[in-house]
Amino acid sequence: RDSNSSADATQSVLRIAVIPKGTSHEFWKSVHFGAQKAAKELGNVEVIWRGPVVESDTGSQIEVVKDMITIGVDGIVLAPNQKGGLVDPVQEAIGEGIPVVIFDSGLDDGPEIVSYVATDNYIGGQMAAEAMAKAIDEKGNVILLRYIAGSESTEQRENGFLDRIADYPDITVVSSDQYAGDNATSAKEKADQLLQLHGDSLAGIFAVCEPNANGTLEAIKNAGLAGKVKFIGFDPSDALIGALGNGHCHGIVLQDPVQMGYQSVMTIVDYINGESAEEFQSTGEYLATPENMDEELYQRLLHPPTIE
Amino acid sequence: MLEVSGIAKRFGATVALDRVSLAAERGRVLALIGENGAGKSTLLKVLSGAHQSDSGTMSLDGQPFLPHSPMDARRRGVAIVYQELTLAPDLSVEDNLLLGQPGTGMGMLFRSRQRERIGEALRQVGLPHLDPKARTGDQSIATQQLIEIARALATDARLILFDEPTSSLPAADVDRLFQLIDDLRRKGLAIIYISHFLEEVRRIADDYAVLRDGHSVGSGQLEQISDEQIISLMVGRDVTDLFPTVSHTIGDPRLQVRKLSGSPIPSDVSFELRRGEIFGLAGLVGAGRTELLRCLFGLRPARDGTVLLEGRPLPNSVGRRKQWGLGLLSEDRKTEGLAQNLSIIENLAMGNHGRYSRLGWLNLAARSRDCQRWMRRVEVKAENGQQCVDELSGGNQQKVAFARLLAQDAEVYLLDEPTKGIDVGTKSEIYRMMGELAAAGKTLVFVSSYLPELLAVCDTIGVMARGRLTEVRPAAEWNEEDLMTAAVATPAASEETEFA
Amino acid sequence: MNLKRRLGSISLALLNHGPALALIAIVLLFTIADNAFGSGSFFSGRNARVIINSAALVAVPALGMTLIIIAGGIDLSAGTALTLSGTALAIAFRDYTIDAQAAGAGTWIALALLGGLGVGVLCGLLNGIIISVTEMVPFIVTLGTMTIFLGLGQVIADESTVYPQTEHLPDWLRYLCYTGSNEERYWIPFLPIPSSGLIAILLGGLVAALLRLTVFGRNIVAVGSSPSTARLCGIRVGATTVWVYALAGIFVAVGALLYFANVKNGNPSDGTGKELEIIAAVVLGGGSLSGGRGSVSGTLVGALIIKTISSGCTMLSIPNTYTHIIIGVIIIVAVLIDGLRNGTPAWLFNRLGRRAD
Amino acid sequence: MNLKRRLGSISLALLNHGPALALIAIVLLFTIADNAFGSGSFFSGRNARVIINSAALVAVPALGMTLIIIAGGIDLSAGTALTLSGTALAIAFRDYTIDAQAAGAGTWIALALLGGLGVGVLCGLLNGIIISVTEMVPFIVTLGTMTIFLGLGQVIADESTVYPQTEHLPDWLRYLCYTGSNEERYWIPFLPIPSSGLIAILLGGLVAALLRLTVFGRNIVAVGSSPSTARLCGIRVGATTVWVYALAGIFVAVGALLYFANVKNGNPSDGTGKELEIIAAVVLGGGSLSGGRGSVSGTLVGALIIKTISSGCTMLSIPNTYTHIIIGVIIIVAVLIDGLRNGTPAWLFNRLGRRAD
Ligand SMILES: Nc1ncnc2c1ncn2[C@@H]1O[C@H](COP(=O)(O)OP(=O)(O)OP(=O)(O)O)[C@@H](O)[C@H]1O
Ligand SMILES: Nc1ncnc2c1ncn2[C@@H]1O[C@H](COP(=O)(O)OP(=O)(O)OP(=O)(O)O)[C@@H](O)[C@H]1O
Ligand SMILES: [Mg+2]
Ligand SMILES: [Mg+2]
Repeated sequence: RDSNSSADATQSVLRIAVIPKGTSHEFWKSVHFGAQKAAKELGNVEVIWRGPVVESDTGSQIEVVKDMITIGVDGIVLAPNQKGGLVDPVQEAIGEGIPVVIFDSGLDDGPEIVSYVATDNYIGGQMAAEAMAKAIDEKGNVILLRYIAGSESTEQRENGFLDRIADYPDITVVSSDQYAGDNATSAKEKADQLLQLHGDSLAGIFAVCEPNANGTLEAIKNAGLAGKVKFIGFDPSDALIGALGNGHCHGIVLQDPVQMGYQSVMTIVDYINGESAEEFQSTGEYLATPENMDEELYQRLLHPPTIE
Repeated sequence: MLEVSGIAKRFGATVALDRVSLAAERGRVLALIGENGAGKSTLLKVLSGAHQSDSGTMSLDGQPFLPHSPMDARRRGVAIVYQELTLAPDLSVEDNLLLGQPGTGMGMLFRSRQRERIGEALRQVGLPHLDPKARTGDQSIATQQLIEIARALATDARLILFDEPTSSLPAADVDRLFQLIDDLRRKGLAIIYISHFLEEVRRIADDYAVLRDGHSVGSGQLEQISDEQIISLMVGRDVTDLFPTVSHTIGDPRLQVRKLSGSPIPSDVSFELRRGEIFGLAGLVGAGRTELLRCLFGLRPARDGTVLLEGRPLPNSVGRRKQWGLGLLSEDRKTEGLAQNLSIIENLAMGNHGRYSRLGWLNLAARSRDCQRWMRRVEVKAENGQQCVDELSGGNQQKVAFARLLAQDAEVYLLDEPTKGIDVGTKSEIYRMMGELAAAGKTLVFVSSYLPELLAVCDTIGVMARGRLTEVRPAAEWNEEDLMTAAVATPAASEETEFA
Repeated sequence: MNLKRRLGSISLALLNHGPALALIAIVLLFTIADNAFGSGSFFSGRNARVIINSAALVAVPALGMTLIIIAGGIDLSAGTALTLSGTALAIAFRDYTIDAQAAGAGTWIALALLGGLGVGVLCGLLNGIIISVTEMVPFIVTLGTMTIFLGLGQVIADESTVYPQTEHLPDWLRYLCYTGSNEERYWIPFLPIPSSGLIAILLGGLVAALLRLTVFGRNIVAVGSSPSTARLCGIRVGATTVWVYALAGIFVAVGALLYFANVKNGNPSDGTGKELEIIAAVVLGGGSLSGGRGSVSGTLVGALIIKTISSGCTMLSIPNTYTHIIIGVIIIVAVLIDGLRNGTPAWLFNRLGRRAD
Repeated sequence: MNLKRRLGSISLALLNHGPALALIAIVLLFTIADNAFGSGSFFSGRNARVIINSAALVAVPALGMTLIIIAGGIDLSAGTALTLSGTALAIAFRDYTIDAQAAGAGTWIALALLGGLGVGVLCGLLNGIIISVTEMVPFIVTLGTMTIFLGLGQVIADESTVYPQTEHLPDWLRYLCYTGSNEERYWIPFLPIPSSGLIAILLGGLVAALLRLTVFGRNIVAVGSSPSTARLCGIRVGATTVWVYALAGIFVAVGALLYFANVKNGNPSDGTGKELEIIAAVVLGGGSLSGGRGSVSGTLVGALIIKTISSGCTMLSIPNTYTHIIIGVIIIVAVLIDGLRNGTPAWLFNRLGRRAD
């Protein structure tokens, strides 16, 4: 357990609630690691880690925020599931004197948040498009396999990708209206079907997030197109890194979740201690390719430390 | 007032009714008589709007009458007591009585305004102490049957249809019901009454109509026809012996019941049964005969007492008791006795599959052959063995349930109202089979509310009252009056047990 | 004296109410655990408000589901119908209404509400009509409409989340699910019970009255208890079914309003999975999926149980993984305890009965 | 001659098999539409393989569900039990087995499989035991175990996705769900039917035989049709229930193996929502949630129907939103057609019957 709110703890311990979008992906565990790292460095900070299980569950996330207000934490670090849905709870927290830092995904205008710490997903999508263009020599048919309807951060990646890919006249997006769903089975099924349809003339495929990418990778192998169809993923996983190594995958757009967690906690503690913060802090986005994947930076981003 | 002519009704390949005609008159009771599966219930269902006839015409009070729904028939003043219970088990008694009636005032149920009528209806059928708020599903079958009758009375009907209302009622309630029917007749209502008991028919009805295989084969005034004639009209041949006896000898003691008590009934029941003995149990509704049988079979927990079979205490579970040779025929064939959505063969074989299997694998051909044999043995009227049980007539369902018990080849038969709803001809066949079982050394417990059959078939008869077995005598030493007196007598020790 | 007797009979009623007993036990358990290991804020007015609000979000559609389940049906489409209706509301408040402060805003808001809510009712009506006309099993029909409503929602929302113009929202709507400490924002001034909770209780009372006091209510029970009996007794089973589903549609629509007030946006895919939670509340409250049985108070308490457990686990900072296990165990134990009061499992009581002598 | 008669009787059987008819209609529909508007690749061997494979993933656990539903129960935990078991497999192949090529790998692989599959069976057993010992409704029990299994899965997977060491996977496992064009990778050389499909058919045959030809199978039907009658007939209802759920656990476990072979990883939360798809396959195939009815061939076809529709929509490049709507409509229409063959809705046939005179 991260929280150890025993009564005899010293008064000066700051309790910071860190609320991810969901708790069942590797990404969030790295965020947790970063937050914990900041807490350790600061010494007098306790991180309360809590979030809904699946990333589409806005109702639960609202409950969690309200629960944290009830507990009376000293600050909230939140990755909102929906930019509008969390406005009121955040407003309520601020009303109760609890400062809020938003990370990973944006929140609608309104509440006076301390700062917004995030990857620019739109730029990430553009980087994916550029990597794709390079991998397929700027010509051919490509597929954009979406995640689920209504998910903010992936929508931005999708938009970034589509906007940038439009700059290449010889690249045609043959499918961009299919959703892979939030699990690998449905992603593989969908990718299987799409490869069925476009496989022969396909140059590349972009899967916008981790669960998507795994299913798609399996489908590409299954269809015997591994290496032939260029494949760009977003966020790393063991399977994807392996694929990057053996030429089945041609690029992974990476974020820096550890930094995101670390910087968010640092920012909010600084704020509580009276310092102001930048309105938006980018934690950067990176592109790992078969060529650069062995570099130290990319090794760290490809294998981000996670909380135990 | 009711004219029916040329009514026909088919169910798939089965012709249930074929150009049936009859007439019921105001202030008279028409008895509808026929073998199991003759089409009696189907006819009443057509009259009550539950089924629509394929062809034919009907008129009520001179107006054409073709009810397209039960509601329609009810509006025209037709009430019915169905053969199978039609009560919603989850509703209270009073709500069941009011079911289907429009509310008073904007769809609200002002139960308090109806309470008088409900109380009156319950009193008429002899349930004055029944709590109208009690859950219907918790009541005994007999009580539910009375509730169902009360519901028909609570409507302001001109024509009341009774489909075997007495098949699960004991004598006292039958008397009360007849009194009631008599009152209704005097008030000028028309009544159609189905029963397999000819003496009942003689007591209550003025006219008769006989159906055979969906045809009208005769009708007229009861005074002008003898029982024998009716029976031969029904079955198309003469039935000479209504209560055939098979000589059998009574052997060694087999089943000993000592101070058996359930919670709350039966209480403190002790008796002993021998090989080849048919033991009858008489009693009023709620006397606890059903409970006693269920305790013996393990379906109800026994609070106290021991049951020894061949000197050894019975195991606890139903399955084991069945292996030890006990078999029960349930009085509730609709929900417990039969799985209504399964075929006849499936029902016959249920629990008896061990006979047709090796190492758990079935021999379907053997099963089918054996089941066909049993169907013929008890003369089930059905298209074939694959027919679903709920498409059978009531009496034929009862035969299937009985045949399963025969197929089980038990040693001790616990029969709860085995002849319920069975026609005269088949009944005598069943008595003969019971005699044969006894002759083969089996032991039978025969619960029935129909005293003549108890007196004719049993070797020994016990009477139960309020959960106790009050008196046991050889059948020869009983007559109907004595049985009735014993059944209504309060057991002497009842006060003690209340506090025990 | 009279009051004392009243209180006595209320506490007796509580003892007879299995789900309520289970809820009390769960609250006690978490209060003790929270005081020992947690922050001690579980048993507080504020937390009660949060729990009541989130329970109300489940309870309101669950009231409609109670009717359906009592009538022997089921509605798998409740979740997506709810978010479809909520999305329609969000669109109305994005595109069609004017600023809440502007003159004549009342009419516009009423129209928007009517439109949004109408969608929910239509969904219910559609279910009811298909089920009664085609005589297909409700499970399949509502499984079909579940995905249809999801698709429709995504079509009208353009596959994304719909955000209303916040200026369009009147204050009462904005604070429907308010659980903060500004007492003026509650309906009953200075009695801080979330408005959503009050709505749930009010609707619950109406449904209970419907079931107990009206012919229609009794017919619902009869239809669920034994459809063939109901038919033979002259109850129009088909029409009753249609009405039950349409009525449930109203509750789905009100649930959608609460959902919208809670998250202030409409996302059609939010609803997938919600149906199970809604059905669970009914079944936890004693509803039987074979029809005929179910109770309003049970359903309300069932929703509270679900949300109390999840809140308690958060308060104790139990990780999600273990929270799942705990929720599962508590659900089973809660119903088990309810059963024990009613003499289930039979074998246990048979054995105890024997031993008692 | 004989063959001809055979073929005749097979086509007659098909006509009598509602779900199969519906499937044929759906395939025809999509083939025509695809040839007119699409790429024409819907009706191709390769696409058939893809559909068969994804249907098998649903069909295998649905076979167990068929048994449960025939026995009058339901299993909401099937989805998460499946992914729990799959995750256990993934962990085994990550941590405990050695390279598939190494000496003695066979034993290790067998152990890993046994362990992973054992988890699924244990899940089923647990359900069965709780249901029969506590006599609680299966809906609640499996709702509870559903979240428990999810939690357990997340505990063992550390809340994330588990990737096995690919070297640990033997070839046969790797190609269990293979649908590509390398014919050597199929079980029956040069007959390219995905192994997963073969497994589903094989298991289907076993279950059908179990139901038709064994005492246990008939007891399952009896228990589901009328538990009280079954009890009266001396069938041990409790024990039968336990066995049914345990048996279903085996199918869940095999389903987990296929899931694992399909995506080559294990994620416990993948299973949420799968239970509905599994139940839907059974109900589409004619299973009745009130027990006693259900068929193996129906279930297999039910799974195929679901996957054919989704594949067809993709082939026609129909956007996802409309796909949802189409899937919903087709599900309803498919069951409606099946009903029409059996004389449902009654009112329609009554009317037709009357008119015929
Ligand atoms: N729903 C149905 N579907 C198919 N056949 C039916 C259906 N209802 C009745 N039958 C058939 O119609 C015939 C007449 O049945 P009915 O119930 O009218 O007989 P009955 O005279 O009432 O017999 P009983 O004395 O046994 O009650 C029987 O052969 C029965 O199998
Ligand atoms: N499920 C039940 N719950 C509570 N009480 C019951 C239940 N079943 C029966 N009883 C009560 O037990 C008593 C005896 O039942 P029952 O009427 O079955 O006895 P019986 O002698 O077999 O009468 P009959 O067979 O003529 O109906 C009645 O008072 C009845 O109300
Ligand atoms: Mg009859
Ligand atoms: Mg009885």
